[in-house]
Amino acid sequence: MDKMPAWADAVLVPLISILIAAVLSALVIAALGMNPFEAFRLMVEGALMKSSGWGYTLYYATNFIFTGLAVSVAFHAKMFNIGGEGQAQIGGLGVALCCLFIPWPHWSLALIGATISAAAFGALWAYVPAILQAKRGSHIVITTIMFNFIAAALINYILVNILRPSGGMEPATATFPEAVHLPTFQDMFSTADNVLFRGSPANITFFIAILACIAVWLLIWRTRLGYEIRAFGHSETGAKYAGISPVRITVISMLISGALAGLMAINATMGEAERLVLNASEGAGFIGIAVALMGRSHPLGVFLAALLFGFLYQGGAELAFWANIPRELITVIQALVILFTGALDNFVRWPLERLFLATRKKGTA
Amino acid sequence: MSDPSAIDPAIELKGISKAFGPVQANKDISIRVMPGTIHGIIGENGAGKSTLMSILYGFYKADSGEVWVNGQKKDITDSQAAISAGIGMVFQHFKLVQNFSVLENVILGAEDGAMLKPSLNKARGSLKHLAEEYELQVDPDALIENLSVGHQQRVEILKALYREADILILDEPTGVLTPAEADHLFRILEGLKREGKTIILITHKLREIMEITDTVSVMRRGEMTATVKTAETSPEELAELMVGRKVLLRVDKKPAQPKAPILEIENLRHTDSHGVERLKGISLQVRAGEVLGIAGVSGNGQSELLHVLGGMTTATGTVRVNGQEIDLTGKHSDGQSRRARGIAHVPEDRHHEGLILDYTAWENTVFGYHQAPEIQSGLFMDNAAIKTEAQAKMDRYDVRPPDPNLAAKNFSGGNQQKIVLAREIERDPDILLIGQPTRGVDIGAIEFIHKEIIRLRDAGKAILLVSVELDEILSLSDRIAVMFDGQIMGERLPDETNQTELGLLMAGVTDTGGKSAIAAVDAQLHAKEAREAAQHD
Amino acid sequence: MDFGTLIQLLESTIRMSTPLLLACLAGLFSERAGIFDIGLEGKMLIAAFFSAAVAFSTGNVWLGLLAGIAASVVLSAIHGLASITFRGNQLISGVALNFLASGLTVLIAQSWYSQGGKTPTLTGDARLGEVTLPFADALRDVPFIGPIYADVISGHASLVYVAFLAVPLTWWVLFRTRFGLRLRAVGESPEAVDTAGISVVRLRFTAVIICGVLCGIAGAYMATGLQPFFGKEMTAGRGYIALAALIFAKWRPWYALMACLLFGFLQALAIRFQNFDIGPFTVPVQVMDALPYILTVIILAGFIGKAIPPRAGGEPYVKER
Amino acid sequence: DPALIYDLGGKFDKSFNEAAFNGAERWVKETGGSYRDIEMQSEAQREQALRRFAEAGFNPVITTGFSFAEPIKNVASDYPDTKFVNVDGFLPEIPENVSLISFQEHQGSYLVGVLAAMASETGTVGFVGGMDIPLIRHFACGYAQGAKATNPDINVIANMTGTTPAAWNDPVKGSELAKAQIGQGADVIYAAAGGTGLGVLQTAADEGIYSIGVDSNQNYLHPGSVLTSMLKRVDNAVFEAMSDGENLETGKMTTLGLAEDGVGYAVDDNNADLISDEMTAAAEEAKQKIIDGEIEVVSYYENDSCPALDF
Ligand SMILES: Nc1ncnc2c1ncn2[C@@H]1O[C@H](COP(=O)(O)OP(=O)(O)OP(=O)(O)O)[C@@H](O)[C@H]1O
Ligand SMILES: Nc1ncnc2c1ncn2[C@@H]1O[C@H](COP(=O)(O)OP(=O)(O)OP(=O)(O)O)[C@@H](O)[C@H]1O
Ligand SMILES: [Mg+2]
Ligand SMILES: [Mg+2]
Repeated sequence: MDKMPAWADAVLVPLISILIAAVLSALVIAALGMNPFEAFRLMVEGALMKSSGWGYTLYYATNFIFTGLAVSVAFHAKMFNIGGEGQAQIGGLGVALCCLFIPWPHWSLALIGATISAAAFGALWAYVPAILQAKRGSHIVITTIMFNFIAAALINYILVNILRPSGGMEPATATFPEAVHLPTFQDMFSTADNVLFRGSPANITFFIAILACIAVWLLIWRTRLGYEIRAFGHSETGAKYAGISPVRITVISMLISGALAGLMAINATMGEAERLVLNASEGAGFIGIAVALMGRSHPLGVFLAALLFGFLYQGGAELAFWANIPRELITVIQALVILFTGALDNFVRWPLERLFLATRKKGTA
Repeated sequence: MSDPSAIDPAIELKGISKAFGPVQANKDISIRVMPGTIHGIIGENGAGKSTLMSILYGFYKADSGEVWVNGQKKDITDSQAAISAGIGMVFQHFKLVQNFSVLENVILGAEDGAMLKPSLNKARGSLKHLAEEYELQVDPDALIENLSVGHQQRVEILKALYREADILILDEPTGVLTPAEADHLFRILEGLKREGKTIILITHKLREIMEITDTVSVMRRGEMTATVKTAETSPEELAELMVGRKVLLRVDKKPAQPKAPILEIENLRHTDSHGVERLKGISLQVRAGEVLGIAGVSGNGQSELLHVLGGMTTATGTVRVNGQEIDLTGKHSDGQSRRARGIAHVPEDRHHEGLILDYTAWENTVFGYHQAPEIQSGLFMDNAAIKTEAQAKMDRYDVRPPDPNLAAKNFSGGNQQKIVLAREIERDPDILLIGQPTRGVDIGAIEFIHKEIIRLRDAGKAILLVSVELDEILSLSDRIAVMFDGQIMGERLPDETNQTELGLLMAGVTDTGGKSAIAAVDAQLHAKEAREAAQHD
Repeated sequence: MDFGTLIQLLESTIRMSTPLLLACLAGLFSERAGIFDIGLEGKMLIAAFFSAAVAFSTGNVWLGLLAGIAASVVLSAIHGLASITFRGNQLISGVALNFLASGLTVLIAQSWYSQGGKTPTLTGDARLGEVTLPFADALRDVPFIGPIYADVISGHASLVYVAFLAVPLTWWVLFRTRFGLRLRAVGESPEAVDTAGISVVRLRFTAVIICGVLCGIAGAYMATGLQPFFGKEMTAGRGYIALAALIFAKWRPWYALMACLLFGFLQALAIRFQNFDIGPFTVPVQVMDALPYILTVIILAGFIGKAIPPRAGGEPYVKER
Repeated sequence: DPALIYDLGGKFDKSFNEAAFNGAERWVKETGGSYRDIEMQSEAQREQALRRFAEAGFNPVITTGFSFAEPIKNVASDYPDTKFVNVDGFLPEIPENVSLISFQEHQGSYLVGVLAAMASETGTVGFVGGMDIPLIRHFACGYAQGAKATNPDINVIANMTGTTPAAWNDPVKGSELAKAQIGQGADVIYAAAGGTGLGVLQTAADEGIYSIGVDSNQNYLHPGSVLTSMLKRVDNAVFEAMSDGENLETGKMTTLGLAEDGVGYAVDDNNADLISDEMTAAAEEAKQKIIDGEIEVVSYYENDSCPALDF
């Protein structure tokens, strides 16, 4: 039935799409009076040619993996969770409370505690929209958008009025105690005479993110629950026929989604900032949408798309360091990548399909 | 072409080919349809009938070939071109806007001018006219979603007639109709034919072909294998042309050996989300080793009955399975609990209920049973085992193509139905609920499905069969209960009743108590009323 | 609350509602035709920039408006290309276009004006003036009705009236014209439209372009009417609120008016009553700030019930796979 | 060469980042030197930027915004030869190669509060902040103290724009807030809200009342309507740090208040007519008294509350 080999669809199409996005980006860069090749070299060198560059790329990727997985799981149940942003911020609150008020003896225990706490807080923030959708039919897209705003207000209130150390200038919690410091890649992979990942924020959370990918993959494609989530996502009446409760699946998949978004805070809040700041999610919730869509809601796809966006973030930063470009250029490049790999993929796929079909016809004739 | 007759064919297709990617749906097809005739097209599921007609209607574009209409070559690039060539089509899956009124659907694309008002007024007038002329009554202001399928189909026909079609294509028009509705449709088609219109009719039902068509073409695997005059052929010959082997057209079964009642239903009541009571105190028994057929015009509560028994919705009353009461409202009133109690359910709507169309065939073979312990390994589902089992089931049920990794949506209707049946029957249930088992399914598959149902019966299972096909009810059931307006109007034995009497009961005419002692004349009279009553459902 | 405050509140409501309303109606056209659009924000933003930029350089706000509309329509066309022609994912396309607008506006503004993503301030004819309705001044002193007419209804920028007139117009187009019938049909059942001999692609493109025009007006109103300049990210999430309003309104024009007025009113209310005291408590500003969103959720959960989108929405029309 | 790192608000935030940029540009103009700068896009980039510039040999590395204090603390010891400067930040212990510069914004705000109270005819003055964060309360608090010291009966309305970063870039909402305050009688409004403040100033100009700009001199934006601007001379601080170059004194915290001309109010051709001699006299007197310690302007940070305003 296939019109072209699976590998071409999985590899060739995104590659060509990225290439087109890159060419257009190059035009924009050239229009700004810069040499695009030089810019590209800076990005690749800064993001991929040094361990510290990887340290940043993977740090960002970790955030996007979590939010991307969050959006994916909800997608499988045919819900559009735009609330990753708010869920991640509330997850950050969970991390902060857990790290500040429990005297952890060791980071490993703290990590477990914070993981549970972040997931629970994120899930909680998804629970209300979920239950309203399930029981009242309130459209999840609106309620999650609204909950992003409400989360921002809540965190703002808590940071300004409650958790801010007295006299502190910043709307942020106190720095977490040393005991909950998570090992960074530098801590983990450097030797005495060879410092790797110097100063970069990638930390052990990256492995949690990979575990999360595997867990989500197992959940969605290997468990009964995943089977039910996907079935519900494809057909609500079908789910009912099979004895799958729509309320239960709606709520559970949103809880999982919210928990995954909340987990992002382990990386950003516990791993990097080591305190809770305002707007700790920094738009990763929204990037997660693009990541999930580009990754076709498959954990492997999400992982790769998150890497791509990690690269764009870090490469963009490098570009900004050495080329003096406005940061909005990075936004434009991201936009082009999302557009071509995510929305205009058939622009590439169709001609390719025709090509393959033509060669196959020739082959059989 | 060496046809000496002076008149040009209404439709002549020459060498039509069409491929969907690697699938060759139509291969070099040529066909001539003479004006003022009814021309039947038959063929197995997936033979390419719908594709060919869609090309004629400009919905798909042929890869090669020519279309001639009334002796002139036409370039049918889109449906607009087909419409102006005087072609109208009633698709198998209606192309209606569900939340539009009948009137709006009729004028869509055939408006006069930019304002709606005048078009609507004009259409209201001509609709009235058409309705009188062809017995096509529908309420012009009703919303499509509130109409029965039969009425929706009338709207489709009206759409074509409103566009002054001379050539009308109907793709499986009777698949979803009740016998009364089907009869009515054929009267309409006869009427249209008398008016000089040309009709192309796709159907799986040989009885219909024999009854109404003048000529018939047979398709197999994308090719046109034969075109014959209906008067010069027989159902058996057609079936063989179609499937490529001899087909048994009648169900071959031994008398039932019913044992103890397995399913006992008492005073079952169900009220839907709009507050309408759809089941008004149903009481029934199904015994081991028998098929209880439920006849009825669709919309009289049969679907709700299946839904309640299958655990898709709640109800009040008592239902006992093997003597034990089951939960009708509480936590254990869902489909999974029903399956645990040995109730299998082949739903009426395979697209929306019985299958997840986007799931692969193997995933669908455990749909509803996915919680079963024997297909788990630890925390996970044992996909390898499920796949192996699926392959075996597909081979046993002759599902084509026998590829468990193919998505369900890529199978034809008959094969989809086989997947559902395989799943439900192979679980070895005590009770099988089965709704519209052969809707839209080709003859070869029907034969198979009927055999399976009887095999299950003979294995001592209780079978509750809901079908709008009286033929099917009569040939499969050991007992027949007739539903009307949420109630059981009466029970009959198939040998002691006939279509007329059943039709009477289906129309809500009170149980006369007699076996089949109604005078023939009387029955005829009532049957006519029954049909009319059915039309108002 | 005294009468004067109420008048101000209502006046403010109208101003805050207008961009929402235009964007909401824009979304309505697009989504009624089956094309989901979360790119309302980006279209408003790019329109805001180009309207301000062109109004500044030509000194004519109407040319600015046209430029804003043109820019917004270009994004619409890209959205159409991606989601209609190439049957791409409509959500991704919308997200991408939001990013694109957000980045491009500042990049261009910076390279043209070097004011950090801001355009110069518009003056005189480059700025959208206020319209005083007939007799507004004469009637002002009539009790009750006077202030309502003179202050709440009169005295807004012309595009405000355009927005409010767009509501009945949208209703009329949608429910009284052939185009509207087809538009609604294509969002419900594109195959019905196709088999009726109407081009799905053309119809959907038209809808998407109308969406672009309305978003263009919304953006232009923000950058030439509400403010006489463009500032980076100045739409500040209004496109998403408009989307919420659209769902809230169940994709109907009059309901859209109500939803946008409600959102506008809640925002105006929150602005006017920050930090207000109830007995011993001071309600923190954050609560007031979040109030419109909290109330939206409550209303949605309590009164609106299930909103059913156009049936074919979000899915590209594919007949041959 | 020196390097300059702007906080998340971005180079052109119409606030202190922009002031820093202006200072750097002035330095370039006057000395012909060159510098490199970067805008932060995320929290994680702070440390990265510090390290990259230090590694590349830039010196001093100047940062704006209190959020850089922590990262500087973390990296400073790794680059002993690099001098780090942070504007607005606070550290309990200051590493040897770090210089912190803080501004007494409350003092400057006090003075514009004095001017506002005198210019007001209605007895009501307004304040529009961006996001509700302590820094902005700090501004508001000084302002309210100045206004109330001048006119004890004065009514100070303080509003914040929002709770998301969009609060800094929403001139439309700034404009509505201004209108609301005008509706409540305000005839002078002080805006400390980045891009949102532009909407406040615009509306004040349109409605014929006074506004007060912030951080850099915004008087030119609407001559005759912007009463004055509360100056926070980040530009000077950056200019000087760049001029000192490698000779920059470090290991200490510099506090720039009225005495050091670190903060103040702007008078130029655009607003000369608006500030009467009487007002100048009052402001100058207050300034002197603050410098002399006769007036103590309470900082919001001191005990997280404001004597003159409810938050
Ligand atoms: N839109 C389509 N895209 C791809 N393949 C298609 C499409 N429509 C039909 N096909 C394929 O073309 C072949 C012919 O299908 P068609 O619908 O014409 O069969 P049919 O004779 O009408 O079957 P049925 O009796 O089930 O209605 C099938 O193999 C089918 O899978
Ligand atoms: N868009 C499509 N893509 C792929 N296959 C298709 C498509 N449309 C139809 N088919 C295939 O064409 C064949 C016939 O399709 P059709 O729509 O006539 O349904 P059907 O098989 O008759 O089912 P039913 O009668 O239950 O509605 C099936 O194999 C179906 O899977
Ligand atoms: Mg067919
Ligand atoms: Mg069929």
